[in-house]
Amino acid sequence: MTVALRDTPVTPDVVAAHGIRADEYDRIVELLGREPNFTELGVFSLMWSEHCGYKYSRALLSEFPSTGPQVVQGPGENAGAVDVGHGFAVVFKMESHNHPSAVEPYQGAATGVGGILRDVFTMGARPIAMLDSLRFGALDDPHVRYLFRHVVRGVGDYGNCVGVPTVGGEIVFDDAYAGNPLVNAMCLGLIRHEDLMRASAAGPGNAVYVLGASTGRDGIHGASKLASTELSADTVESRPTVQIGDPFTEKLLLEATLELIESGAAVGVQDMGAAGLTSSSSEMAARAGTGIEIDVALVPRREPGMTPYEVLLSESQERMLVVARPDQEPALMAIAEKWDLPCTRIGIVTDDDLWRVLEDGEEVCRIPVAALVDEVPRYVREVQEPSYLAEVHGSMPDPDEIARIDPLAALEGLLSAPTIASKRWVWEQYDHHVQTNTILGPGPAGAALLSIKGTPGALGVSTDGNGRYVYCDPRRGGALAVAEAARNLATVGARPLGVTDCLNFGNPEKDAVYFQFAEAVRGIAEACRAFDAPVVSGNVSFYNESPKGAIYPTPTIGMVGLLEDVEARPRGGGSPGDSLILIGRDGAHLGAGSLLAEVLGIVAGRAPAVDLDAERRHAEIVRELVRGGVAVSAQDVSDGGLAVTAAETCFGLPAACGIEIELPEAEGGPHGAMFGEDGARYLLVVPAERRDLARQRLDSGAVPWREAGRVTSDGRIRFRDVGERPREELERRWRNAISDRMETMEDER
Amino acid sequence: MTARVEVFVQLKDGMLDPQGKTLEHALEALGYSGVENVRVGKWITFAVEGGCREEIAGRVDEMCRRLLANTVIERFTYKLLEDGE
Amino acid sequence: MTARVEVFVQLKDGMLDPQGKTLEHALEALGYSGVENVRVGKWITFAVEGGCREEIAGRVDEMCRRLLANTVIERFTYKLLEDGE
Amino acid sequence: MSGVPIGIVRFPGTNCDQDVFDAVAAIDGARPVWLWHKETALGGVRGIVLAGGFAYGDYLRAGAIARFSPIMDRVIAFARSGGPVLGICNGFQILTEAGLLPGALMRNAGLSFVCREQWLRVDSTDTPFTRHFRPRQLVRFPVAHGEGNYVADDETLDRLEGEGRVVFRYVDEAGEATPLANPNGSARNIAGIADERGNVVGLMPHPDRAMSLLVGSQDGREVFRGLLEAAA
Ligand SMILES: Nc1ncnc2c1ncn2[C@@H]1O[C@H](COP(=O)(O)OP(=O)(O)O)[C@@H](O)[C@H]1O
Ligand SMILES: [Mg+2]
Repeated sequence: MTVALRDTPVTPDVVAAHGIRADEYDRIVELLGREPNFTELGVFSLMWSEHCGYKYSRALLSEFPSTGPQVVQGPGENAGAVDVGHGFAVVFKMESHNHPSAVEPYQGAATGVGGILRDVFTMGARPIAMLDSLRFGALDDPHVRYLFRHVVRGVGDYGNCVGVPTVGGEIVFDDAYAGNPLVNAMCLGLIRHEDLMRASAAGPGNAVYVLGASTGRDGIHGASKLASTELSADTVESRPTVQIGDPFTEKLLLEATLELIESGAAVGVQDMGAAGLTSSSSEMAARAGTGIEIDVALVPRREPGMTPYEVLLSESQERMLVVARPDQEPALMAIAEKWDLPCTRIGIVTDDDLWRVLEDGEEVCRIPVAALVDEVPRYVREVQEPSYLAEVHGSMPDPDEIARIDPLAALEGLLSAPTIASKRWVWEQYDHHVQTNTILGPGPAGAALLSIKGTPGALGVSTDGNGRYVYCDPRRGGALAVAEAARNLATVGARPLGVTDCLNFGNPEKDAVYFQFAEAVRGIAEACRAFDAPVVSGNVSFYNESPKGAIYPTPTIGMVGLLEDVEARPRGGGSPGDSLILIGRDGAHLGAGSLLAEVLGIVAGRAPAVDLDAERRHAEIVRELVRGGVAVSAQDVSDGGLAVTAAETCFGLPAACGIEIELPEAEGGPHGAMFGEDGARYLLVVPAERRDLARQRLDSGAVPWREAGRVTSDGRIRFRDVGERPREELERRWRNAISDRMETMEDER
Repeated sequence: MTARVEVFVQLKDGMLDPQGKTLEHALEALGYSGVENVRVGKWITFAVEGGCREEIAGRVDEMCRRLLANTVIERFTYKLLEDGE
Repeated sequence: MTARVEVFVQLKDGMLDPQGKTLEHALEALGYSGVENVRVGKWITFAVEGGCREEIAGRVDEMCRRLLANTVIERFTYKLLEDGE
Repeated sequence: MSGVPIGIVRFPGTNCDQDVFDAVAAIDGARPVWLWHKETALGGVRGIVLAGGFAYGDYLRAGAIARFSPIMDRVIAFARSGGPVLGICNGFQILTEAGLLPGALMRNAGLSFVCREQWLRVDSTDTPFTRHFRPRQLVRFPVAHGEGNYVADDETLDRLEGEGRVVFRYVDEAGEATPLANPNGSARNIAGIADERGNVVGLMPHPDRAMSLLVGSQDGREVFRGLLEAAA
């Protein structure tokens, strides 16, 4: 079988089964000056896949701003990095593990966390925090509960074991994700500038090592589109595509990697992620402008009888590729031994620009490095606006229908909708304190706040993205994801420094999906420019479709910001008599919003308009009020509008407190003001004695604002002239919506 | 009839078993040499009532597939013992 | 000789087994009635080489007591199969 | 660097080692010293902390494999000779596996990992680690564990209580040891215990994560101050 596989003739059928187009094949022949053999074909199919090669997305991604004085490392490395002062930089990236999580939610999520951790510590940075951005179908579906429960457990178990706190994230439940959940994980690491390591295979004559776990047949289908029919049935059957995570080995690998980078025992380090040995070795060579030669027979295996093809394409977890000079080898081996990790020499850096693979000295592949890495086809497609958009925009419900909705019943419904309800059930399963940097963890604020030890500053970090907005309005939706992240940072006093993203879309070969992608990217790019937040890393995940259709186009944005002085952080609290100040205008925009989706069950209208100038100015003033201690806390107004924001603000106040909100007069009823999701808005808690200070500051700032209400002592949530509910009752719904479902309803695999 | 059931669940062959691997090293460090291929699985026991042996077997098989084992990554076997056996 | 070893570890009788209880409820919710006294334990398998049957048994017993089971809360049994058995 | 040397054991997989190091370093007069698990000597340390985390991934059972690391023989001898030893979270699990403390820590009754702020009541001030607290003082240390459900037979539990060796209990804000305040199902809401002489204490909650108001509580400082005094 081994021989049969290797000698499989490369017929047009085999080429097509590898997802390679005829014109692409011709290009391969041209680059090689001959026909590829079967193994080489597999390598091309991986490296030229969207997953590794970004053939549909690269051209568009170049629209992102990626430079700025704070950028220490832009896109192109394992992760990006921005300066946070005092000689430190923060390294960060976000990545998806959607398909693996759909097949095996626990392992899929766990290995997703493992992968993104490696991207960060490969750069020499110690991971200090994780965030997870998740999308599932509706929680009433027992299979969705199964996926949700096990994804959360997988994220938690992996991060908890490695000892990196999961400090934030987001979760949306919507039927659009029923067949295809999204699991995006973001990791941040801290590093001194001079320790930053780049993944390059420099110095011909240097040796190449595999450090860490042995190689099995895991995930061989992972990154490519291999059609199983072309491989004999029994190979496919015996080939587990699910990767099993081993967080303990990851922890050892983390410590060993940081130690070897710090002690200067390596020239370059690269983790083996998608497409394993193939992409890690060719990319390291490409970055250094060298060649590389590897003998697969030397790679430690977990299973007997693996072919070169399998060794090259395996996605076994917890492995690193290390390049070291001969004089570094003893130190490298000593570190590996200290951490009980195998470290094996498998090849050498060459000066011939070739990616050569041997098996027991016999040549298996011989491909110019550039052909694999730089010659990936790039497609830019011209597509029309899909017709569904006009339909969605035109289908807003009648104002009468909205006017008939009982606003307080709607508020109850929104607070108990799992998307809006408290996520405590999730984040209590995540260690969010380890490493003792967590000033604000999940729960109290829209963004997490982490101290940067060794500096007086703190990092704010948030992930955001609203797929429904992007579906209704791709460009606005993209910009709104960035705007919401920036708002969340402003509420903890942090100024944006940089962005990472994970672009989850359907099949880009479909016109509508490509249109959504291109427009969302434009929206993101515009907003990032407005906030001075360059995109320094990211990830694209296409083909998120199931028999039920494509998911909502869902770019998630991970934004990192700086609060220069941790003493200026928001202190929280509040007491009766405090003012609630609304920054921004009163709401009116219900299109594409939560009221329609969660209460009426419809998706209609346009997403809220984006005013980037207002976003920037309002964020600035919120930061100033928070940092000066004028406001003790701030919440941005997002899903569910002012009403939901007010309720959530109330839940953050001491137990006996209530709130009272005044709404502007409006013809069609209070719905727009209560549930409108217009942007650039915040609700601030300002102690009574600082009210005048706030007023002065706001009046001189040319920012629309009003005193929208106050903190009361009667434990009720009241909307003047509309009605009220006991806080206790609303809070119970909000607190228990997810846990009740998860504790009393059964799952089904 | 009433049967005592024992279900055995293990990761499929070829799947990495991190617990097994770590335990193997630990046993070796403790001085137990010659120990190989350690796998850590689950052993689930229960009593079940109703139907004949074949019916119970069928039900247990289904229970394993639906809940007790994760057949994406695990394989299972089971054993029925009639009460008193 | 070379033996295949199977070790079975379970919470002692009388110790509450929350995992077992949870499975029991889940099975019932899936419609499997008449299932009782579900206990979830460990099934550890490995190969071991060297010595005669008695020696191997002695070693396995010691491995269980020292490492594989926590005898404060767990009890264990094991089985040896000679290779080829 | 001067100060009383306090050893912090690092097993493969320990992940609160740096947190404990920082906690010890924050106490005037104490000097944190790493103890690598493969070492067979204690290098003159005067007190020992087994930090939290996932030694050996918590594979098989939390603490089961770490308990056999070479350094543990020395730790056991040090404890038996009366030296102060503190086991936090995974460290507590290792101490029970090693037989230095009675009972065992099972999987949480709710079967999930639980991370939260937690109120504790100091039920014994007769240990070096708690002598700076008032009897029945309420303190707040975070918990973060998946296997913290303390079990022992009734006789052992009665003895622990009778001898005043229950050091910390999980309580609510009012100081009551209610079932709701118990994060993991521990018998009698026990969060931490001492050995007969009081020099060995294990607890699931993290005093090392309660060293600064920046992270919400600094009640943990007293624990490390007590450790230093016992070691001096
Ligand atoms: N998957 C998750 N993992 C960890 N924390 C989460 C997750 N989802 C939500 N959270 C936390 O719960 C809080 C509320 O989340 P969310 O409602 O999305 O905030 P906002 O609307 O202000 O962005 C935040 O602190 C967030 O970090
Ligand atoms: Mg929200």
